[in-house]
Amino acid sequence: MIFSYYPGCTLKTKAKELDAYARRSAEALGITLSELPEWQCCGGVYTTAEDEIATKLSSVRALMEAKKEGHALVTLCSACHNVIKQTQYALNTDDDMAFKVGNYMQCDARAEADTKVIHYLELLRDIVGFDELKKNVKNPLTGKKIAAYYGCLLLRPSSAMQFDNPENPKIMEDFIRAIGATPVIYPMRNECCGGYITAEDPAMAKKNSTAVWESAKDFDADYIITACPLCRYNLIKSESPLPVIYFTELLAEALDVK
Amino acid sequence: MPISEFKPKIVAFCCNWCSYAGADLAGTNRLNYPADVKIIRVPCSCRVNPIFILRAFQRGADGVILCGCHPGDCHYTTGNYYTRRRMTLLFSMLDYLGIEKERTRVEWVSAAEGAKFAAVMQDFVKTVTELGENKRLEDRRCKKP
Amino acid sequence: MLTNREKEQILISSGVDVRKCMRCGKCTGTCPAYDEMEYHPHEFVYMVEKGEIEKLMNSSSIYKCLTCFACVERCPRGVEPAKIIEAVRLAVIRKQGNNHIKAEDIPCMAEDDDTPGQLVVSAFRKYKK
Amino acid sequence: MQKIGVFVCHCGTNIAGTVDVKAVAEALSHEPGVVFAADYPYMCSESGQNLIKDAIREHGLTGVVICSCSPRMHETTFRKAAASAGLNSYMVEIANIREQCSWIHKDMKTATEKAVILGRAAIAKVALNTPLTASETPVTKRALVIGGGIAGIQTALDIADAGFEVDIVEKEPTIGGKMAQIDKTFPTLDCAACILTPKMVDCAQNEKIHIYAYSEVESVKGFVGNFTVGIKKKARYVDETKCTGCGLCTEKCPMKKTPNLFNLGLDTRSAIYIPFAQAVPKVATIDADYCNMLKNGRCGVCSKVCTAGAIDYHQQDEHIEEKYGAIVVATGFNPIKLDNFDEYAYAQSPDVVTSLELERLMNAAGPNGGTLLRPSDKTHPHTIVFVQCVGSRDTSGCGKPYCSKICCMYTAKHAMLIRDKYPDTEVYVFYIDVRTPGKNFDEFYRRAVEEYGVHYIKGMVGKVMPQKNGKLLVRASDLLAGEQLKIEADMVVLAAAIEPDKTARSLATMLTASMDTNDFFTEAHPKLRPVESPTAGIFLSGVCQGPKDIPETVAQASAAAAKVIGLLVKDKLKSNPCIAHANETLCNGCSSCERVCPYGAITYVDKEFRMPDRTTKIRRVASVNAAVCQGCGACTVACPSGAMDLSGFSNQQIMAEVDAICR
Repeated sequence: MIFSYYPGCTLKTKAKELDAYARRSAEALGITLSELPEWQCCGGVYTTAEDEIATKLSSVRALMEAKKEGHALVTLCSACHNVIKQTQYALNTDDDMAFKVGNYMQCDARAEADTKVIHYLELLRDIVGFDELKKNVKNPLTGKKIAAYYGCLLLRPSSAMQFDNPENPKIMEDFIRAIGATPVIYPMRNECCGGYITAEDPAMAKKNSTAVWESAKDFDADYIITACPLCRYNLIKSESPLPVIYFTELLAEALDVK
Repeated sequence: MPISEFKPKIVAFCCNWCSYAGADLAGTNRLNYPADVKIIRVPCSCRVNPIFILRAFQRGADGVILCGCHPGDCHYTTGNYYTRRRMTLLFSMLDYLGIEKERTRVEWVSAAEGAKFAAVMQDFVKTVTELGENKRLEDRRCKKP
Repeated sequence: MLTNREKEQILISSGVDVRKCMRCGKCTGTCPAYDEMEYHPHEFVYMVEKGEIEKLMNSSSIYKCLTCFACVERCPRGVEPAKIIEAVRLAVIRKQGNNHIKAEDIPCMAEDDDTPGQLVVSAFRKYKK
Repeated sequence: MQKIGVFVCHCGTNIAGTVDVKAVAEALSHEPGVVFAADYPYMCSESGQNLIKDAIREHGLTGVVICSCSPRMHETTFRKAAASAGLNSYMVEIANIREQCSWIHKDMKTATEKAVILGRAAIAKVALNTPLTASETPVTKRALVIGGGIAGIQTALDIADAGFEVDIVEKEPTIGGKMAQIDKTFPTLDCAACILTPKMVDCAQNEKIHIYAYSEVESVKGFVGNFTVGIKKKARYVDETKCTGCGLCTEKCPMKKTPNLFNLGLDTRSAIYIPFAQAVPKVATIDADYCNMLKNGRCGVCSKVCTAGAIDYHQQDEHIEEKYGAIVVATGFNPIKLDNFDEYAYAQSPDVVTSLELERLMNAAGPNGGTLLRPSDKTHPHTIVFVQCVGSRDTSGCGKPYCSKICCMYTAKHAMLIRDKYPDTEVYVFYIDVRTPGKNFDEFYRRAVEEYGVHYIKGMVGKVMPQKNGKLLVRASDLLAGEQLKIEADMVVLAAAIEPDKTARSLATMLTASMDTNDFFTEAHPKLRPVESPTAGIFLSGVCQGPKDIPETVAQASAAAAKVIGLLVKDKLKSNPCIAHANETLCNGCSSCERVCPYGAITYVDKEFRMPDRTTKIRRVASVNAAVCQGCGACTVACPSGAMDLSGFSNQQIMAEVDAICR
């Protein structure tokens, strides 16, 4: 099966491993990720203002590009996924936005950007299926206690993201089970790491991130996994005693393609 | 005909439960409104068939006003909602025919709103008087020489 | 002098109906930036409704919102306080010379080898026009 | 040939002061069909009425027009007078020349002219009047109450007290409803069972009341006074007539791991069970989902131990049909499911409970025998946080837009009871508004604060976080102090919104009773007819109509009973004859009228018509149920073929009035 793939800027630089493991694992699972021939940075964060149009256009272009390719669009970085999903949601629900974006792009933006967007985790859940994934695991991570860290970007706002239950998600836990490990459920898993605030107020980001890993540590996790380079960065910067790794690394390990 | 002499013919349909009682209250309180208004009692504003209004215009009425209970207060629960939808359609059709929008009106008057009833009628008569005689839909065969 | 125009601009820009707020404070109850904020999410909503925009614009609170959408997700009235905060911040940084972060501030972070590109672009987008 | 009489009233000087009554009578006497015209100082007086009666007899009048005060004043008077003189009372029309003419105009000439026109309109209308007679239908003197909670019980008891037969249909194995699950009641704190169970016993012992427990309404046909209702008695695998309720079977049943639904799944019971000690009827029921005998034919213990031989594993659902004159809906409520509120960790932690669960946890017959213990580790809770408005007043789509009304008071009750029994337990209540309208209600809430030291905090809980140490970290805002609070609690109690029972919607369809968007039944009039549904013969009792507490529910239940009694005491129902009727030759069976009818009065029948070529053809035509139609006339306008018309306000009559006014 072929999917269009939007890696995003960070996956090309500081989070190469997130990308590399994802590609190798997808191959092992019989999925072809075909990187969009041209893509621009999503902007890192969605501007919620309804009178901000230009900042949303790179996502619209990615959506239109994928529509031309004719495949659903797979994203991996939480931030890219969030920005693209929210942009698409705004296009679909806000007529004014659709009109203005259409003027910029000189096309019927709503119709030409209606590509289905799925996150790599959703690909594993809905296309591959966790049962099928389990069958493909060659190197089950039995006995590992893993804390899934969702952060905010994958889950919220749930109206746009439609990813999982925003207050009690289970997709990453199911993933952890599928690769043979034990999920650790802790209350801070869907709270914010501090995100971009680290550029403005590093102490505040550190406080937020510390609360996350402390909660995971309380519940005896061995690792924290995440899908977001910024979450990982913040958690490591806040001196998390638990290793913080991308979920694709564990996936690759379990599939024995690391 | 000079405007000062012109006496419009106004037909007012009033629902039995709210607006007719409101009109009675206007009377009880001796609140004056022009004698050009003649009231026809109907059980509910939703009893008023658009044909009645067309008929009135055809027979030379200069204005038709329809009064019912306030939305949510209808004696028959939903009657005035039907009225509201039907009249929206009828009025846009009348507008298309060239009957001025101001010649028709829907008002919600409760049984306690005698003052409102009188005020509404005064205002409506004034509006219609300013518009002058209705000629567009009048059936001249019905007209007395 | 405060004008209604500023309030209107914020309402248009955010697309939020502040009148829907029933003052329960649930947004503020879980705001992860609470301690760092002078004005909190519910106050943003209330003060915008009252038209007290200037106080908000002069407060550092507008740079502390993490846009984590916890308040948006949990609001029982669908008010979306995060969008109001963003709209107030935009009203400030859109004015000339009001960029909160300057490009020259960023290289100092680049010394840190691990800084993801995502952080740099996000910070630019949030704090700079 | 029409013979119309016109009678102009002076009303002392009320009319005659501004209207030249003699000129009016004179002018109207020349109208077509008018054979008699007279004026009189007081038409409504004895002698005035005699004038009318005499004229009817003397001139053989076929129609009467009275120019007088508003018909809302004396229409009935004049109709009675006409009837006593042998004229159909619906052949009388009133021209309102007082309220709508003499009282509002000062100029004699204008007022007289207007009075003449109003008189003409009335004459034009009366010429087209047809004699109408109110139809009569017999009344089945038996009532049905759907739902056996406190609302249904009270309604049934009151109806039975008045001497009428009444049946209760309850879908659970016992009557009692939600009140049976409640521990104490506000604002007096008396035990719910102590005041409810005697009423339940009264129901069981009253010979006028028949209880169909573990039964559901399947179908409703007919109309006011004459309903035919299909009832399904679900198989309980126990012969009700033989079971003595000794409870031996429940002790011996090996399937002890069945969730106890009466305790909301907080503990377990056996597969054969009696919901609670005071159940009415006190009969055992087998839970087919858990019974080994019913599932795989292995066990049969209960049958062996039952000395009465009541166990019947082959029992089938029984379908019965009964006739009723009136139906009372008392289907009640349930707390909403909390799937959309996972921020409160209800699904993650057993120590986060709903208020109804707390009632069971505190009840002496509950899972802990009345000692309040944390469900997770059965330890004594030292800090309890109450969260108000969980799903109430929620327009985000997760909950309900309305206020559930009862939560403020029961939370004050819970807080007070806990502080009273366990003074070492700190209680926090997070509220948005405390709403306590009701007799002694605000005093009750203030007592919780002032005497019992409950901490009321204005603000909302944002998130409940289960900690490793078993505590629940509650993050909330304190709006008045301007603080974000973090409280380590042992238990969190959620005041979940209430919603109408799920069965209500299908029932409303069967009854053609209307519902609002939240599935509460709509009342016939929000102020003046609060216990009647717009559908004649259907009455509303309790929370099925809107959130309410026990005192209000009981009040409404008795009010509904009074309405039912008022209906059942009549031998025959006389209905307003000014109702819709379909011209069957014009009707094309399109259903437009059926869709607008707020009362469900229109049905369709297949009728045989003779065609011009002497063949017959069967067509579907509208038929108006005279007992149900209220005569609003919505259908007459909706009908595209003009087949629907309204007696007393026919198209012809109204157009004649229009013509007369515009002449």
